[in-house]
Amino acid sequence: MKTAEALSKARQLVEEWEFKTKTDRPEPNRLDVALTTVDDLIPIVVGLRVIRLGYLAAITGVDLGPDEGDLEILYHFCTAAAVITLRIRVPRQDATVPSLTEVIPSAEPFERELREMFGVEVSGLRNKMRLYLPDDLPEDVFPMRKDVTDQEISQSVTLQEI
Amino acid sequence: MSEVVKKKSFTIPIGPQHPALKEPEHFLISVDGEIVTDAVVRLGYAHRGIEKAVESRTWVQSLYMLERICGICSHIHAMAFCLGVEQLAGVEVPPRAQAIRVIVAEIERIHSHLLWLGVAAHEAGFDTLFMYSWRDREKIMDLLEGFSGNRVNYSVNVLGGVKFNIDDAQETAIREAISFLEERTHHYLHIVTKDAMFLQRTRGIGVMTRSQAEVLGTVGPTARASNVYRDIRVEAPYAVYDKYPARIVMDNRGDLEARFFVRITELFESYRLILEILETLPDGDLTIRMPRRIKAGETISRVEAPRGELFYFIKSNGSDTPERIRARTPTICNMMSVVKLLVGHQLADVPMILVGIDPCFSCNDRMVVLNRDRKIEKLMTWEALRQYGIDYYKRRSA
Amino acid sequence: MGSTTTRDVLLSLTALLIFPGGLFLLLVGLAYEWIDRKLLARMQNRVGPRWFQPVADTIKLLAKEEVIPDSVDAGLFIGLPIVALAGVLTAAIYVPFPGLPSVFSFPGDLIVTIFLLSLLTLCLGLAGANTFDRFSLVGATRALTQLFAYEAPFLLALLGPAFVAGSWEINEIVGYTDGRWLFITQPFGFIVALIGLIGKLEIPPLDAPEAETEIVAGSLTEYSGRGLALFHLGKGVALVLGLTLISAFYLGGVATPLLFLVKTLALLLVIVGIHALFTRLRIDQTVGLWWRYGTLLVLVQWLGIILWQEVMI
Amino acid sequence: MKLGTMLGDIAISLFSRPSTERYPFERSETPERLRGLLIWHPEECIGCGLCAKDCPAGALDVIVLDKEAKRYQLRYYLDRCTFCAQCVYSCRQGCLEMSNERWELTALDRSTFEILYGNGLQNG
Repeated sequence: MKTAEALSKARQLVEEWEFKTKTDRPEPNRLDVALTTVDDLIPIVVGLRVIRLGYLAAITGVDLGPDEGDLEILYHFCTAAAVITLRIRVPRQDATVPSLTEVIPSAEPFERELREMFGVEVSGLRNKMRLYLPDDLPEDVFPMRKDVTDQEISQSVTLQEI
Repeated sequence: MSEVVKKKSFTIPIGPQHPALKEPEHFLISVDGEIVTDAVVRLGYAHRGIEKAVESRTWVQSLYMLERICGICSHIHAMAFCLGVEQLAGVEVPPRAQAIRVIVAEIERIHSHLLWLGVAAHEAGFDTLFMYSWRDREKIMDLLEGFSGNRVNYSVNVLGGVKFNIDDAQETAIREAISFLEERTHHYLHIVTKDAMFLQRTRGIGVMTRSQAEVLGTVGPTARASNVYRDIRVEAPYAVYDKYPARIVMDNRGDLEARFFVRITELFESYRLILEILETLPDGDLTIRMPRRIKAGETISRVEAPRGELFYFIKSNGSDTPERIRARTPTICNMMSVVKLLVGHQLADVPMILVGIDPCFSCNDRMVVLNRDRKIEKLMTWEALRQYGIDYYKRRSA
Repeated sequence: MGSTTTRDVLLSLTALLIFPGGLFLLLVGLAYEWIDRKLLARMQNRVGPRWFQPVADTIKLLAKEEVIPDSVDAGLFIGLPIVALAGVLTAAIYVPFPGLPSVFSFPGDLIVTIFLLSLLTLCLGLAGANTFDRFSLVGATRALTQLFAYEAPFLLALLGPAFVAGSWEINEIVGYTDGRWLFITQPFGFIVALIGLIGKLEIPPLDAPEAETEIVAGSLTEYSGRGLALFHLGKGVALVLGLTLISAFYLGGVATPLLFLVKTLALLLVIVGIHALFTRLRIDQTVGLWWRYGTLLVLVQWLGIILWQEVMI
Repeated sequence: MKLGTMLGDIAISLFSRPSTERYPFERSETPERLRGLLIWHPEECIGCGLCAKDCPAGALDVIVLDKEAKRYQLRYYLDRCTFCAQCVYSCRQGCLEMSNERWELTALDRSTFEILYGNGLQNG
């Protein structure tokens, strides 16, 4: 599937459907789809899968900072040169997104990473074991959040707890 | 029922320290006799917190930080970052610089694949092939040393171009090395596809069908060995790959032999590309001036690392430090396929299947705690460590 | 033997402890280990160790503290390496050495020798099973599996020359084979015996029991100091004994030291070549190799010998 | 399907020199571009501090003694240096270079890794 074709198909998909979305073309090969509610995520991903559009390249978490009070979660789907990005904003306090693992099994490592690094609860994720972080790091420290500093992380790890 | 089975299973830990792994990572393999019944992976032993660390560094400093995500594919990380940042800044890099970047990237691919061939042969217990492929890899290391001055972490990239030029002496050296390696590669291809003893360990082992490969989200040579059409150089040409198109190498068998075949055949493709670019290397500057502050915005930079697609998400807030950089390395995509593939195979095949995806755990583990500012008393002296060990065992035995 | 005199006792003790058993054999074992490593290194275009490396390794290991894991039977843990080394050293006194007949002999000592050589593998297996370490356990299982795979064909292969010599006493067999190159008339037996030796000593490609990349060091994973040194010494001695037996039986005898050196080194070169050329076999492939091809080859060999003798006599 | 495909290789190697270099006893020639010890030529330095600013490892400090007289010192922490040559690239005056002769830089004493250029004692 060629880049242009993929982009137009994806555009069609999100515009024809009833989801409240906002699309954007920041670069010629990219299509950004901003979802307004978390509930739309799974149907859209299923829709993308049904028309065999792209594979999940990554899930990126972005902390917009304590001032904005939001986390942004980006799901990148790639086909040839086209990158379709689904963006969701969730509040930093009790952030929750549904898990994609039922639809895309390979989302598991990304979601586990998202969970431990940003403190985004992924509902429906079966394996919630830590993937990267050491076991002696407290459960409520999320290193990739902007307000967590290096000192905080190193102080929360204690050698005695091994 | 499953509870009973669980209790009976005999688990073998592979890692964090194990001769089969050249980097620390932990696999817990449950076996029934010699047959693997379950496999669990725990990552994070090589975490350095790079993604967090770059948020407090300038764009220039971040380049070197990101280059050190991986020791083997360092150039491609830096290249992906540079391409992304240059795109954000709206800077057009001179064609000669782009061409040199691609040449180094292909040399790095050769380096990586030869290294992998050696490691894979070693896992199979074929140390002779290991020694020879690493001896020949030395030619590539010398080439990179002569070109950039370092054998690893060559730091060829700067934001806005490359640091080093390819002059006539370098060109001759590259041509000589490639003609030597081309002959050797034919020999290695002959070995891995013809040697009966070696094929016993690779043919039909770790078979991943095309649909499995797609579902498990594999990338790079691992996916191509399962006949998945996935190569960023071909699908989304970056740098000068649109002028010098790469040919995709695929195989439909999906077993270890296919992964050997794909990687070694890719070497020929790299040789051809390098020679072709050298032939028509564009003249011009090596660098263009880059602003210190990068315009606010987001970009995605995808390149084909030796192990597969490397995905960079770069977000700038207009200052001289990045807002967020996400590096999705190919190994993390392929790692889950290993855990699935291991089940049902013999314990003896575990290292082979693991190495079949060419895992790079350093790439995998790039984030997390950076203890730069850890207080001095947290650093244990040898005496303290010893005392800690004694106490620990006392407590345990008590 | 007649009445025992002081001189006899002294001679026996010398034979056991210094020459040809004991010390001499240990040194020869170390020398052969060095040749093995050096040849392999040169075949792989490396430099390889210097001549004193195996000696230095052994001294270092002997001087190291022996760490005895919690869960093991300490007696067995310490005793097994000693039994293994003692076994191969005892086997040595039945094996003829360059120019000399073996020190002791009695009818049927071939069987005893082969048993004593197997004792080494048996001890390895027990040492692995003794510890609670998982790598050791897998290694022990594999070592014993491999033992059962190669032992029968190896024994049959060594019995071939005994059969044609009409005796089960090593001295008499050696007397018969002196100058007769049996590997021409019994090629299959020779090949099986040689590969059997590789399997016995767990040299690659038949080193599944101690496959480094899978189970670290197999049954020896928990051994660190003296025990490891003794096992290594035992393997070195077993290598020399095996090479001697095969050269004596199949390659026209080892009547002089020069012949001994030339023939055993030639065999060693072949073994190292096989090591360098082949990929490690999985344990199931090893067992398959022995029972599918090894045993069959030896049995064909035996059939040939029997038919030939029937026809001739 | 063949057996022993590497027979040719091992036979040749058996009768040829090993490819290993016996390092401390013999050294191969270092390439011209080798990135070894950083060397500072103070004549052209304008004390802009770009080298220190761009250094990813924080291995450089530019000390301004007298701005009028253009007297500067450069403190170089050898043990932090990653030999990336960004400082050489960043320096517009071209007063930094990396030596291709001084590359065996290990030492037992950590204090020798802190090099102060421009204090009269050249090269620390």
